[in-house]
Amino acid sequence: MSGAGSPVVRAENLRIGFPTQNRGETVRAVDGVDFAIEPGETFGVIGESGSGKTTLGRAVVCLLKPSEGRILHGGTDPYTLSASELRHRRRAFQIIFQDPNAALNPRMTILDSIREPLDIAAEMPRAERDRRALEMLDRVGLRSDFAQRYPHELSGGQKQRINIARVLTVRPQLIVCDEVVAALDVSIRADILNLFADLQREFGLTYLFITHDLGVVAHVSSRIAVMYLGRFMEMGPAEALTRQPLHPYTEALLSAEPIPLPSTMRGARRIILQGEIPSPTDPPSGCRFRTRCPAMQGICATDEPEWRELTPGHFVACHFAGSVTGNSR
Amino acid sequence: MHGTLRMIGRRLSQIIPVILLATFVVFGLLQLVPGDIAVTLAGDNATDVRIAQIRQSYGLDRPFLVQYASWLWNAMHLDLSRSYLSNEPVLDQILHRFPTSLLIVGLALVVSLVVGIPLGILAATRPGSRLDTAVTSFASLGVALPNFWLAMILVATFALSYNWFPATGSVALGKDPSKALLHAALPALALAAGGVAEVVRQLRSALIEILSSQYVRTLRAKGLSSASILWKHGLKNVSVTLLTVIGLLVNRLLGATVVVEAVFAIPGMGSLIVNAAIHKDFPVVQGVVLAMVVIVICLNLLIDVLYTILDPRVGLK
Amino acid sequence: MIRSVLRWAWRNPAAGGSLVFLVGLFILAVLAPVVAPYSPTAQNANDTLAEPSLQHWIGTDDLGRDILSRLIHGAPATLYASFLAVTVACVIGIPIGLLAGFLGGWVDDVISRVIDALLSFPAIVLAIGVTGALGIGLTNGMLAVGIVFSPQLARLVRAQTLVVKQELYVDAARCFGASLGRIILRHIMPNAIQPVIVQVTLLLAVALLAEASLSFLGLGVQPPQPSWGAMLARAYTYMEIAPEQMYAPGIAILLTALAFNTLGEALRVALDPTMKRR
Amino acid sequence: MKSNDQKKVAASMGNWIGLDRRGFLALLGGLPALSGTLSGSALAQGTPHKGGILRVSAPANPSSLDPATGGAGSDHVFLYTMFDTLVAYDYASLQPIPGLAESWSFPDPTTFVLNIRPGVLFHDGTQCDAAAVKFNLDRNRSGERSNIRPDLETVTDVTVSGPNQVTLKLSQPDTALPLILSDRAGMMCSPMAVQERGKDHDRNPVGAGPWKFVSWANAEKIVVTRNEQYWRPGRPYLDGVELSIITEINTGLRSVIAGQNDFIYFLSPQQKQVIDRAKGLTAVSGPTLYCVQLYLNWGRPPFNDVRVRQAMNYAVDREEFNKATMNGLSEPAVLTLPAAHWAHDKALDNAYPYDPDKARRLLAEAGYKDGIDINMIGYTDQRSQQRQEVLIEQYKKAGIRLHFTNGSLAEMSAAFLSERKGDGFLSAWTGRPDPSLTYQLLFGAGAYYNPSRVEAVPEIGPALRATRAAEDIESRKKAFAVLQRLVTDNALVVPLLFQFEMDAHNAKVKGYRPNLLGKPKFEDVYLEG
Repeated sequence: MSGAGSPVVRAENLRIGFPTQNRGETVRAVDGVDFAIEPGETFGVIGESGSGKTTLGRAVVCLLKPSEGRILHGGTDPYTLSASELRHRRRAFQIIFQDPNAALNPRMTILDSIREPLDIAAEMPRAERDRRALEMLDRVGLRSDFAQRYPHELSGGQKQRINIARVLTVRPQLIVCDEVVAALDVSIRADILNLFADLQREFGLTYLFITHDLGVVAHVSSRIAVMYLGRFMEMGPAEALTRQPLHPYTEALLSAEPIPLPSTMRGARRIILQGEIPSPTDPPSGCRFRTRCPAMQGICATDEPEWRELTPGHFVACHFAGSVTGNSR
Repeated sequence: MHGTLRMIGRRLSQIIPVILLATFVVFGLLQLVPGDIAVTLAGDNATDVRIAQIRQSYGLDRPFLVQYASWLWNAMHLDLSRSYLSNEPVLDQILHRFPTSLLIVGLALVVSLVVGIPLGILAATRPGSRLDTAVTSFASLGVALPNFWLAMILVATFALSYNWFPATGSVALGKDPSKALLHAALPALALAAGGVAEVVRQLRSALIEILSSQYVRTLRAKGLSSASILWKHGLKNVSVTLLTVIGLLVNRLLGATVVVEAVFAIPGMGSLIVNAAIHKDFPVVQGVVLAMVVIVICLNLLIDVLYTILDPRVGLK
Repeated sequence: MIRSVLRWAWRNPAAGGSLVFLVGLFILAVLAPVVAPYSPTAQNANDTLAEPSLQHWIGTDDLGRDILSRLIHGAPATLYASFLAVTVACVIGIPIGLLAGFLGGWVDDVISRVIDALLSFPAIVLAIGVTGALGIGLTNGMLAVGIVFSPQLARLVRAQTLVVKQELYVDAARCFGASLGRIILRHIMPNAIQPVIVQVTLLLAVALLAEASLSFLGLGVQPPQPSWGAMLARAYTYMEIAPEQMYAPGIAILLTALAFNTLGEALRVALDPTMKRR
Repeated sequence: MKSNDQKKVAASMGNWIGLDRRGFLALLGGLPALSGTLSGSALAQGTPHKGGILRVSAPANPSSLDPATGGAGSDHVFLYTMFDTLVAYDYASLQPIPGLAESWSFPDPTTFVLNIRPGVLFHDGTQCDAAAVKFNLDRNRSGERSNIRPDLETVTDVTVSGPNQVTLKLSQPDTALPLILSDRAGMMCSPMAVQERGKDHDRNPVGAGPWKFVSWANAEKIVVTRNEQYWRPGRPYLDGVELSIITEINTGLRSVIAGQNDFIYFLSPQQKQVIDRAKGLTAVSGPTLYCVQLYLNWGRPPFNDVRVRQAMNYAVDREEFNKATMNGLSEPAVLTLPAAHWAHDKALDNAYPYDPDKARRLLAEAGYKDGIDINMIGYTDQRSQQRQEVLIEQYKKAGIRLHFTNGSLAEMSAAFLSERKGDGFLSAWTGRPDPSLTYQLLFGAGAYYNPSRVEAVPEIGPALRATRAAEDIESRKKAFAVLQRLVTDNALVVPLLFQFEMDAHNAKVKGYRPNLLGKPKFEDVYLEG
């Protein structure tokens, strides 16, 4: 692990399961993940839909309780806190959702929505709260006459700005950005991403950036983790991971990337992933990527690959990491 | 199919607590009703001593939970005990009375569907037309119509003025089918007005939603005629709605018969339970509630099974 | 606000008409002692079951009382009955539905089973039982009807709550540290309540008919208070001699129920965003 | 206006008094004068003949078809078809006449001897002899399930004193017994059937009456068929009777109008208009013992003050009440016995003329200057509610404000009579064959229908006993006059009216006569066409 000081968030052997209607079966959405996010960095998580990345994000902000392992907020397990203390402490860990519309209560005005975190904190007089809320509205680039409007009168991009403004009012230590631009028009994605970058600089924010879009994650992240079926396949500095992927899955993602990447980031050949992502209720034995891996060998079905640190800060879970990808390039 | 069986199993396991709860709630409610059946049983010769005696001989002086437990114990052995009021086995009474009510409810249901479905389809295929307006207005009227008032008007008109139908009573279907239907006709009609309205409203809105969906618009663009779209796609999809409506309707009709039976003096289960409830004839009230709950639950189960057959996705949820 | 209601009413003549009718009925109910030509209990044994005349516009009843005056004086009882029943249903049903839907787990299981049990037998039977327990009378009868309606509302609110509690804005509020009470009051209630409002309007009509049914069975309004249901019940006993006695109260019930229903349906359309888009 | 009303009351009273009973009945029933004996009914139109089934609309499901275990006054119509009584009664005056007992006598004041008619058979073929009568009387007075033990309270011992004679030992003189034996207590069941069937005899009874039990579909229909071995020659005329239970009387009448039934009883006098309007229906009516009245609880305020009770009697306009609730077709009541009854004392007929001013004065004297609020108990059915509406309006004029709490019959009877709720009770008294029972049950100390359970005045007790000690009718009449004076002067009850029996039948039905008990018997009925 690189970086100094205590991490903002640390996950230890994090597992989250959901019971299904079918007796006793469990969807293991997150199935043993370890990582730590250092202050000021942007930690990207990439994966296909169904990989468990959204579950991971929700667990980080305590919307889901780990079934095993734990999440540490600045060294403390929030689930050991009392209910009221948890309500107080969790404000430092915020999330912005994929659907900017669904994240806003349609029956509250924009001002009410932005002010809500401050209302809940109830630490300052109403006039001050209003002032702060309007200030944030201005900071995310919206005119103050939006304040009295309702969400349905706004565009998707505007609504996402509102969501950003809202979480900023509580000055969080960490913001989980769950596919924050996926629902927006391509034309304004860059604006929003730039806003995130500006705000990070201005407020010293830490991001957990979740996306299925390698273009986005590569653009903003300092470190990237690649998730597949509830597990990390690879984790490392953004540049190293995109330039020299160690895991065939990462390589496949990179090669399938439709958005033009710098030529240095592009693989020599396109790897097309075969088939669908398997059911998380019953993941394949051994390496869980083996069913779709172009380089599958016998050992992959029997032994689970170890989580290895191949180069400093660059982790991978593949029996043939370094050899397979190295050869293929 | 596996899912369907599992769903049936799950529903069956839910039946027991529902039955226990329903009978317990009713039993508890009746406990709160002041007065008791001993006074009725003592009749004109009532004395305080006699009333106390009767209370004791019927076990009415036992604690409430003991009375319920003993009823439950007997019921589990298929013994619904006897009516306090008439000393007749409750099971006999139920078996005797239910067919009468079910005939009326069944007839009302058939009329509701036979009249309601075509009207609903006609209205849905021409939304906004004069026909649609007429049908929907009629439906609104039907829902707002007090069915016992309609029953009164029907009696005054067709039984008393014209003598086309009998004004009161019932005949067992097995005894004389044509007479039985003649007796059931007016009560069923009084009930069916609301039923037709309900079917029309639900069917129309469900059909309009389906017919205006993207999918159907595509079919229409491909040149399929409205009629064939309706038959092949609309109605199949709408059958789920119809099932829901039938479930709701049966429950509502069973309730509405209580008042309509009063208007026509029909010895059905509605008059049975009202009379028993007023006199605190526990065994009868409990027996009828049990029978009604079982009927409603079985119906719901049947409907759920049909849902999964019509739309397998429902079962997986 | 008022202007938008007026505009809406203008565009929906049926709903507008219903609104006007109901507002008129309210005014009539409030002003009953002033408006009614006679006392509703003034009897005249020499002028019973009379046909409409200049003195008695819609005739007199079995005790020679002016039917029009009784209809007018019956309006407050009828409206009071409907609103009381629905208020009771709301007060009981909405919190229970919210709780079951929001808390889930065993609380939801227990509440849902109870709701199933209560809904699996005819409402009127339950109402008769509850009326018996509370004592016969209009207020008790309508309390009973309200109690009987409450599981319907609870079920609806529960279903709505289940949907709304999945909404992201609820998750967001939780992240801000909102308390359970705040989440339910600020986020779930306002967003779950819309179909409930519609249902409540429709329930007003059902309550009206339930009042009439209970009074018809003698379990509702007690003498000498007039109510439409009780008038109908009395008319029933004079059906052969004076069938016209049952028209006026029946039509009054029908029109009022129709107005509540029409309004409810119009509200459903007005409040449902998917219908608005269409 | 007021004096006019009073005149009307007086005139109508005069009518009641002016007619003798037979003429009165004839007038109402449209029947020729009746001899009142068993051979009776030598009717003008046609001759009675056998055959046919009478379809009757009955207003209530019987509580039981065993005379000893049932309790409802409405059971008798069913019971009469299957059970004969030891003593019968004269339809018009309710005086006792021979039944299953050919004759009876009181050899001394506490001994009562009954001579049983020889050769009578129960429906199951067993003998209705002295032993069977003893079995029945013992069962009725001490059987565990007997509901009529109070009726035979004074009987201490029953012995078979001959093959067709039983002797009853009494604890005190009781000349009410013959008429008591014309009621449930005198209905003879087959001892064999009772013993064999136990509780099931309630639903499957065996008697010695004109018809045999066939079936009872609960709250729906009771069917009886001819008893071929019936002891009275030539009777019954009808092959059978089918009694359909239709609890709503309007609906029941509708069934007769529509031709589903031939005969209906227990109608309301108001329905006369309906009957008259219907084609081919005949209305039959006559006075009955059924008295609509206000029960008063004199055990506590306000009704422990005789002036308040008298005010209640003065403030009600009985003529108007009769007109409003009965279409004027009933008999306004001041006493608890109708004018046609043998024990009715005419001297009291004008005891309480309508006088709201006097009522006000009496109330003021009793300390209620601003009027008085009275909590009443009542029933929920439409007819009761109509009565309540009329009474509320009438009493309002004398400053008496009635507030009703209503419920079902069982619930409200218990509330007023057992739980002592409410000050007064709008209900009715269904009457008893012997008037001493009526007065005993309503006004006696500890009586169930007397919610205070105490005597209002100490003279009541001796007066009650005197009515059962006197032997011949004339001396009993005198004893009843004393008792009636006590009840009336002390205003222990507010009698309102005697309901007329109102029956209707179609043209096929012949030979039906009402009786003063108001509980139809079909023994003389035959069908034509």
